Amino acid sequence: MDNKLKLDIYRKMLLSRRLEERIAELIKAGQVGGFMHAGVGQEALQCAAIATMRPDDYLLYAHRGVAYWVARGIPIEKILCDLAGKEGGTNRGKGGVMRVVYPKLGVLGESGTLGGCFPIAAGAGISIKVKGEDKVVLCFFGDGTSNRGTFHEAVNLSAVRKLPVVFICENNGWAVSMPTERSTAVKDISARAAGYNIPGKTVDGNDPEAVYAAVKEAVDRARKGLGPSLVECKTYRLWGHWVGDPENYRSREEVQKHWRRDPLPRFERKLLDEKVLTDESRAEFEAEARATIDKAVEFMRSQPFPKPETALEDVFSESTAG
Amino acid sequence: MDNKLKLDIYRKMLLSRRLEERIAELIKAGQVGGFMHAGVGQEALQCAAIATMRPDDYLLYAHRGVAYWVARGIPIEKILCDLAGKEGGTNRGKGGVMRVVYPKLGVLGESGTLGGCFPIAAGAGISIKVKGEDKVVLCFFGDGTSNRGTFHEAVNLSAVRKLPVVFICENNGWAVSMPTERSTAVKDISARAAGYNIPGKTVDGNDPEAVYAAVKEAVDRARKGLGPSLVECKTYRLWGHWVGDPENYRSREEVQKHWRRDPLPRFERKLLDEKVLTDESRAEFEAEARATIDKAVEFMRSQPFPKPETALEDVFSESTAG
Amino acid sequence: MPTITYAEAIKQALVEEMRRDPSVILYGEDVANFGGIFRITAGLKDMFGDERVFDTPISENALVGGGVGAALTGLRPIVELQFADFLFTAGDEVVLKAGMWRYGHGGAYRIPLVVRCPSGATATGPEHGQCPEAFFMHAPGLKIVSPSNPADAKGLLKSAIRDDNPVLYFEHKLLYATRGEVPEGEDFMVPLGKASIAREGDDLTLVAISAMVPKALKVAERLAGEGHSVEVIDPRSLVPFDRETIIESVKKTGKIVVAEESYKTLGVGAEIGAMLMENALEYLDRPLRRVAIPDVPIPTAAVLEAFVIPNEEKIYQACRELLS
Amino acid sequence: MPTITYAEAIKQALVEEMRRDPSVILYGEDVANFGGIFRITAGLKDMFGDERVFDTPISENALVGGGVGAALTGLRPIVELQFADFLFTAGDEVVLKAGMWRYGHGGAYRIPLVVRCPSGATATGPEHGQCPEAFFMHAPGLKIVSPSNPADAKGLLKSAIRDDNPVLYFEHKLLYATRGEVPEGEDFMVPLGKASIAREGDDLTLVAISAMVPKALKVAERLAGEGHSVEVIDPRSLVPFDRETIIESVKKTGKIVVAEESYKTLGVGAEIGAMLMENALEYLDRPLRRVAIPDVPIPTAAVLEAFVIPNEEKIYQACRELLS
Ligand SMILES: Cc1ncc(C[n+]2csc(CCOP(=O)(O)OP(=O)(O)O)c2C)c(N)n1
Ligand SMILES: Cc1ncc(C[n+]2csc(CCOP(=O)(O)OP(=O)(O)O)c2C)c(N)n1
Ligand SMILES: [Mg+2]
Ligand SMILES: [Mg+2]
Repeated sequence: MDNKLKLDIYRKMLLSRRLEERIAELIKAGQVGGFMHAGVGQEALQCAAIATMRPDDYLLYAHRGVAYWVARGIPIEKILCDLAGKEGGTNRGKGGVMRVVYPKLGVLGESGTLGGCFPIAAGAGISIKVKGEDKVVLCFFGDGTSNRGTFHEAVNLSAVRKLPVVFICENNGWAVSMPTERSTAVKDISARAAGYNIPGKTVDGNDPEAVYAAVKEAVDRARKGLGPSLVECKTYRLWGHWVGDPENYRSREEVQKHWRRDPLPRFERKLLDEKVLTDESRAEFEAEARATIDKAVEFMRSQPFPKPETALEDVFSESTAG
Repeated sequence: MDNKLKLDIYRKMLLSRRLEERIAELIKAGQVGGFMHAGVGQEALQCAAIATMRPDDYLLYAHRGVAYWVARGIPIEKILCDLAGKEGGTNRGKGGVMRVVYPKLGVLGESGTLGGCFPIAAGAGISIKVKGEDKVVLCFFGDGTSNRGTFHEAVNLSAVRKLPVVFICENNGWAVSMPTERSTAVKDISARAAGYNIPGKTVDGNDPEAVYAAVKEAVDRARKGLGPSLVECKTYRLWGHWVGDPENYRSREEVQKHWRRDPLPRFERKLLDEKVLTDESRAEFEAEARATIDKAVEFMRSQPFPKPETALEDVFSESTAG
Repeated sequence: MPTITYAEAIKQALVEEMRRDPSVILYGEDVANFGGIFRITAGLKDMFGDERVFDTPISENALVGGGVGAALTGLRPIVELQFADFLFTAGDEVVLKAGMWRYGHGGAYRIPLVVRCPSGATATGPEHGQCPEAFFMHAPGLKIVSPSNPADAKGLLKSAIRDDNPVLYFEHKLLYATRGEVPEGEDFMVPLGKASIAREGDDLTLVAISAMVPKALKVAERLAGEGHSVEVIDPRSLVPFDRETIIESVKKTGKIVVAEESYKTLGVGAEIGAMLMENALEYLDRPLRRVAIPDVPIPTAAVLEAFVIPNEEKIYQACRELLS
Repeated sequence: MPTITYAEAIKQALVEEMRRDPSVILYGEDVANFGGIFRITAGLKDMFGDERVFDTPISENALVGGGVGAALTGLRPIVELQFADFLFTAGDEVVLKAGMWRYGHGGAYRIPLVVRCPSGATATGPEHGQCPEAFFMHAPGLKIVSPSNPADAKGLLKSAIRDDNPVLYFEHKLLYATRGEVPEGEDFMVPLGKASIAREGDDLTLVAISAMVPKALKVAERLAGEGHSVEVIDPRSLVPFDRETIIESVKKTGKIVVAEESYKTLGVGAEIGAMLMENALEYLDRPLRRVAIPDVPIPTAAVLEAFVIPNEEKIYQACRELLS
């Protein structure tokens, strides 16, 4: 990973973190009504994995966090407008912040039911293969979601048809209040790859370089037509399941322990050590993030709510192939 | 396996084979209207696996063949009445031969949609565990069916809760016209056990002794509260998918090759070699099978069709726990 | 009579029935340690142990299908789905397994299963806010209830748990915090299949379902102020459905409005209209009015959601139209 | 005009549209090598290659959800389910993904997906014989067609394939072998959303769906012999639904019978009744009659199945009742 890429990933991690902190403030202050599953602690893997993508690749992200969108390059004022259910976002108030979409960059959207993304990812893979393209699909999902039947069907279908899909599991130790070891019969979710005869790998999800390397390998493989892979990124959900979660099901000590492994300061330290980052450039990035967010919040505030009657639009497309 | 058990399994294999041959005749002659997926070639594994069961265990069989019922001890005239949609069967004409049911022996029935049995098997396992019983559940399914999402959900649930369920895959090389290697990404379906951290074993499904040993081990494990297992029995579907299948998708040579591995004459030869079976006892078993079937066919013929208006019954139970 | 919330009423029913019958179990995602994402089941694991109350993986097919399997083998499982919308995720298990296993096997088994389905739009979008009762009313073999107040929530849940058939129990999320009097005593039950006349009246029949009932009562009050006597009927149970009570009411009033949070096409109002057209055509002196979601998915933004979800004003307007 | 079967008409539509547009693909269980369990797709793999026509594992969630994904990314997939009943197995993918993905994402994508669903009771029991159209009519975002003859089968399928929205295409298994004239030429299309008046008449409106249409026409013929003039309407497309044609007819006849192979409660007839009660109450001089499955699953034995599935006699009796 070259320095430019390292810095780019770092900047996106930082911007994502600051954006979520701001979103949490806005929600707690009652200034936006949206519903948010924060991804604090998982930005390293999200940003690093997405850094492997070409602009024309497809992305099916999971429900946790803003880093996917930040990493993919969706303007953050749009994310905030979606959160607030305002115009100027990506989905006209229809889907909120859980359905950010961006066709220009292959961001296909989000399934409200967990695991709904797996078959859709396989379907995008079918498209690529039928058209003879060399695009790939990245499909993110949580440890809990790995127990949905759609995982099995879509991974098997992708494997038998050698579809260019990379399945990326974000194993953050929890699914709401359910610890991974009680929901998921296997220690490393990557072990499930054996059931489909595809590569399966577990990496430290808080180490962007390790994630990048593993996902890059899987992406290259897929691009060459060699089929799908499963990459498991071990990480931790540092905040509650949603903003406002009482977290009555896990100990403060456990959470504290994981804060010490927070990927953001860890990567920062590494880049400082490597002299890729300096105290000055770091301060600049912080300032830049804050300025970007301030501006985006302002934009969001200035945007109107959609006209109520637009609720009736977007059910059907009026066009045909005729 | 002692001689008594061997002979018992042999007799049931033989009776099943003869019964299916008779059913095919009845269908081809238009004498019954039922729809039948014949299990010819798979009787060894079905009879041997079911021989491991206690009378109070639960059975969820797959859609292929009569041997499950014969092995479990359901009177064959009832099977024929179900096939013919007559009274005197097990399901009052409601489900035909695809929904043979027998509560007295824990035969829970059949799902019309493939893979519907997996969650039901897990649910029976929950019952056993909640009640603190030491029963087990046997759940049969085909290689094609192993690709349904319900497999994944139910096996994982069974594994995390250590439910006493034995999942038995009948890998017969085909799912209608789809060869296993094109539908299923993995060579040995038992490899999928690794995704749930449970025992997975592949055995020669045409060898009743091997099947018995593997399933017995899994049953014992389950009975002790150690959780589920996956046993894959490699076998072959010697007849078409259904009685009347044009079989335009596979070669005569392939089928011929597998007839040479037909488990019935193979087991017969073995028992003759071992002197467990003699030419005389063999002839007796044949005669007994024919007599039993003749009598059952006669009974079936004598039975009336259900009264049309009984179609309105059996939707809801009128009872309550009141 | 004590006044408790709808959420507390549900919990009371669960506790009483689990105390009464050891074959009643309860499971779902986050129900045990967390106490349910709507906090209905908090404390139950401690009361009944972790075999009878347990958390499961995110596997809705296995949850509902597992409930069928457990019911076939002698338990009375209660499965909590986190959102009623997830019934579709378990479509086969709900419609074909729970609904048809008994019939397909000639009545050999009973299926005393309850699936608890939190319903209703709360600005969480198309897949977390539906009231999908009408889909499942079309499916033979399923009973369906939708209580609108704490007493019915408790009484119907107790009946559902004791019923030997699969029951989809829809609990509206916006009703959880509403309060009402609930009779004391473990014997208090509300039978499935009996509508309640929430308010008597002579000029117009207003059938309202679930969270529409409190709204309908306010509309009736308002119309009373304008000199109109509105009868509010709460079917409570959608399968079995108490057609008689509605028919009798319409024979008296000649006018019918149905308010529901379903999609309009083939919502509950469609069946009510059709069965009135079959049974009471000569009594109907004004057209049917259905107040429902105008056949669009439920949008997330509050301002859009408010446009599609029936509210008091829309119900009032529909009634006014018929009364003028 | 050439006379071909309904099955051939479906195949013609598939071949023509796949020739016309390379983005049309077709997949499902046993469709390629075997040619489909109802033999509709025999030969297509050889014509279009094994990327555009392929066999899949038994994975209905992945098939339908995959269709959504392929449609989002520029293809026009046609997914064959072996039986319409398996729509429930893919409940989430059908209702929440195909039906709502576009809306939930603010119209950012189009979903030109066709799901082919062989429907109808053929003595194969509760899970292989349903006509489940009505379930999905309640779901916003899905178009639904149910052709009753070869010409419509072809023309509607071509329209469905070219439509930029998800369409559930119900092909009735008992119609496959029926013959009819089908206009030649690749331009022959039947628009979605336009009912057909299969026979004109003045005394009674008989709406019939799918395999009920030929039966309804025979009933109309028989009643003509008895001096009654029956108008038979075939909606063909259930979403969008041509209400106007039915309303106009009822304004003329004042009587309505609906014949369908759905379950009665909240079957298509419920919506027709309700919308007439909204729009044409003053013209209705007799009660609604719905000829449908009496809210039980479909039994397997032929003698039982015949008792619950609507037939000519039942349709005739319903009409007679209104005409007397
Ligand atoms: C089919 C389905 N079941 C349940 C839910 C509710 N739900 C939303 S997030 C969540 C936990 C997901 O856990 P995991 O996959 O590990 O992701 P994480 O939240 O840890 O990022 C649950 C149960 C849902 N949205 N869809
Ligand atoms: C959900 C579902 N999909 C498809 C079918 C139709 N179908 C019945 S049997 C069968 C093949 C099953 O293959 P396999 O599981 O290998 O069992 P086998 O027939 O080889 O014994 C298919 C596709 C079905 N009944 N249910
Ligand atoms: Mg997680
Ligand atoms: Mg097979």
